[in-house]
Amino acid sequence: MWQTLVRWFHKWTSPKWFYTLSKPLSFWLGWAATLLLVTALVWGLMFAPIERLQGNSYRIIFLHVPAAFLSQAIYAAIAVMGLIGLVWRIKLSFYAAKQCIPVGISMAVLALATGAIWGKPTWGTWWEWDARLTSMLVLLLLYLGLWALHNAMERPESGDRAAAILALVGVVNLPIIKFSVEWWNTLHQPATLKITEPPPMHPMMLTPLLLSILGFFLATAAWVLIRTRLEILERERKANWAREELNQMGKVE
Amino acid sequence: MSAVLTADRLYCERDERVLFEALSFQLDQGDILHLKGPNGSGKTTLLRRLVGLSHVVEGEVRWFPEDTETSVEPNEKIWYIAHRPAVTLLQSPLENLRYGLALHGHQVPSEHLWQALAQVGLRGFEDIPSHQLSAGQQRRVALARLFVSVPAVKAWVLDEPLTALDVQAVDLLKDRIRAFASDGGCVIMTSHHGIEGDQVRGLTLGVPA
Amino acid sequence: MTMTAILARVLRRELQLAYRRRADLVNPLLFFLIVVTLFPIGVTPDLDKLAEMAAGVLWVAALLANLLSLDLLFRSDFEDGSLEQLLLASTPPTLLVLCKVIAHWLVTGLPLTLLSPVLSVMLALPAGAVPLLMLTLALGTLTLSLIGGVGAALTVGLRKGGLLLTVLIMPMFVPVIIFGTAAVQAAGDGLPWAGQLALLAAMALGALVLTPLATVAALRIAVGD
Amino acid sequence: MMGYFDSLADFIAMGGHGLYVWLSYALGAGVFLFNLLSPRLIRKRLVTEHKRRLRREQA
Repeated sequence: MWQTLVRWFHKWTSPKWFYTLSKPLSFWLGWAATLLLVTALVWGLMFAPIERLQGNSYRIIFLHVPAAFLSQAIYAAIAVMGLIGLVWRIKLSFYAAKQCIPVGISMAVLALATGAIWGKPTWGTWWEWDARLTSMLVLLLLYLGLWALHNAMERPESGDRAAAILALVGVVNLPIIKFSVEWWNTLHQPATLKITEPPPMHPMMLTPLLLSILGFFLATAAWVLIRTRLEILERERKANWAREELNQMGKVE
Repeated sequence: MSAVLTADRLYCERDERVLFEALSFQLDQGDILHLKGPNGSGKTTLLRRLVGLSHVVEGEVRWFPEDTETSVEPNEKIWYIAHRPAVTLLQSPLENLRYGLALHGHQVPSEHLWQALAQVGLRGFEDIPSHQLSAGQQRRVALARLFVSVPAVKAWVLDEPLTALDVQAVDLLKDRIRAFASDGGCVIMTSHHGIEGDQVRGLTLGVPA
Repeated sequence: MTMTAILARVLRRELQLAYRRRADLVNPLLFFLIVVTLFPIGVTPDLDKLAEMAAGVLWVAALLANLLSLDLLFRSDFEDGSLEQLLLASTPPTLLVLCKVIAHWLVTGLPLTLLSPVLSVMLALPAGAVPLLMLTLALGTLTLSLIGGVGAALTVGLRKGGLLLTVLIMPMFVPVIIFGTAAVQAAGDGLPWAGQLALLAAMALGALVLTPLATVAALRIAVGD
Repeated sequence: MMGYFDSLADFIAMGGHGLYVWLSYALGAGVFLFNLLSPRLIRKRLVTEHKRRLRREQA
């Protein structure tokens, strides 16, 4: 039993196997995500009741909260995968970590932008130094640093390891940053209206929100799988199977 | 004579080119391994893998395999003199030498240091800033470490130690290397010069397959 | 040689080198002075308003000055090959690196701290806050040097590492700057500041323990290429 | 027919908050589009690079 499990794990960490096995997985994940997101967003936009204090602008929540949640989760995932890569020298883990970065950046940008847009009708200004927005901004900067470091390194293998170390330092720092920014925020503006903490949510609002979070999560998984597959092809391009795959892809186009 | 180093199935590729593969060898006390090969054949990379600096080489390296107590790269027993000589230009040869030894935990009486510097031909240059020295003299500052006798050190890994030296200095260093090996040390070196002696074994990289 | 003796030797070498490069060391101090001078010119010469910003301005300027000097932390050792020898030493490299970072603090963070009272007068910081400004700057710049050391190690092999270093490390300085300025401001307003100071000290301690590991790992990457 | 809203116009207007809501959703669509399209671009680049390498090998 244990043996089979270990063998199964090793298969998955081999780039070739991952490449083959992840293909149907990303396909189904993608469709499940689409289904969930269409349901969640149509529900959220059209069928969820209006929020008493913020009016219809609260409907931004169905994008804002999932994006914010995912951007933090992806950063944590990058750090974990970096650690796995550094400790067990699993290349695949580095590949996936690298390809998580652009997806994470897109989520952080979405969270920041929707937060700012939501701020306009709620606070009357596009930008408020609100604790959540500020720490999201810092998170975006951390992401951009990771990406810049990857691009600056000449050898991709060094980029992998360097970015893993940076992500680990960042992930240790992230709670401290969040705590400090929250503390700073309460010090400076005690009475802002918190945007993402409405009073206990109506089930008609909560359900689409949860569905949307799940949808974002599955979509992210699908995107990361697809991108990781391409990263594998690029890095393993000298292996025969990857050459063959690239040949095939060239013929199709 | 006990084994100092075993290298097992080393493999290295760079820029889509295999530099060496399935490279295995064992070195014992008293051996001198002379690594040969054209520029870019991976000699420096191999040395750096042996001392544990490079991670572009796959395969297994074990130092002192019979000694169960030592770690993977027992730094206290190995001296590595790289192509970049690790000579800090703002420090005098004496300060450089003392610092290099201190990093390995050795404190050597000053007169030994002066002696070693004199042996490599730096008499009179001991306490001027190293940036006033010529390139050859700077290399000698790095090599002076080899002329300080420290019994704890069992292996030397030398990257092109003979370049930029004059004929006299080359002979002196060759003698020193042979003497170290005869005392039970082990030397791995790259060099475009040859080194002669019964203990010398050659290994050529980059031979077209 | 005992461990302490080795570490003392390394520290001594670093300070000696810093002394011989003393012209480089003046630059961060000059930078600090200039940034602080530019603020009243750019914002307002009104002393009441300046007093309100003083803590923040001094902290941001000190942070930037510190960042400016970080790029040099490992660069010359990397270029002449000393860094390889450091990683191959039989003394744990984490301790050696810690010595280097502490030396860096002694020649940048500490002088910045000592210079800060003069500049705080120019910005009309309440006199009562000055001792705390110095204390927090001393602790804060140490943390900055420790965290910045990781960044310096990550970028040491790159030709244009300086700017990248700033991008990588700046976000991590956020907590230090928040609690540093808050403590000074609180002291200026006559409010309790012990909590902020304790947090700063905790961060310095945490960085002291954790960052050398990351720094050495990063240096191994730079050297291993 | 329009769920919570009375008419399509109501739905678009979002009680005066239409600009903000639709701007957000447009951005959301943009982010999804980016994530869907950028792998295509990477794929295209990989294939081009591969073909170039093949040409070089044959030369």
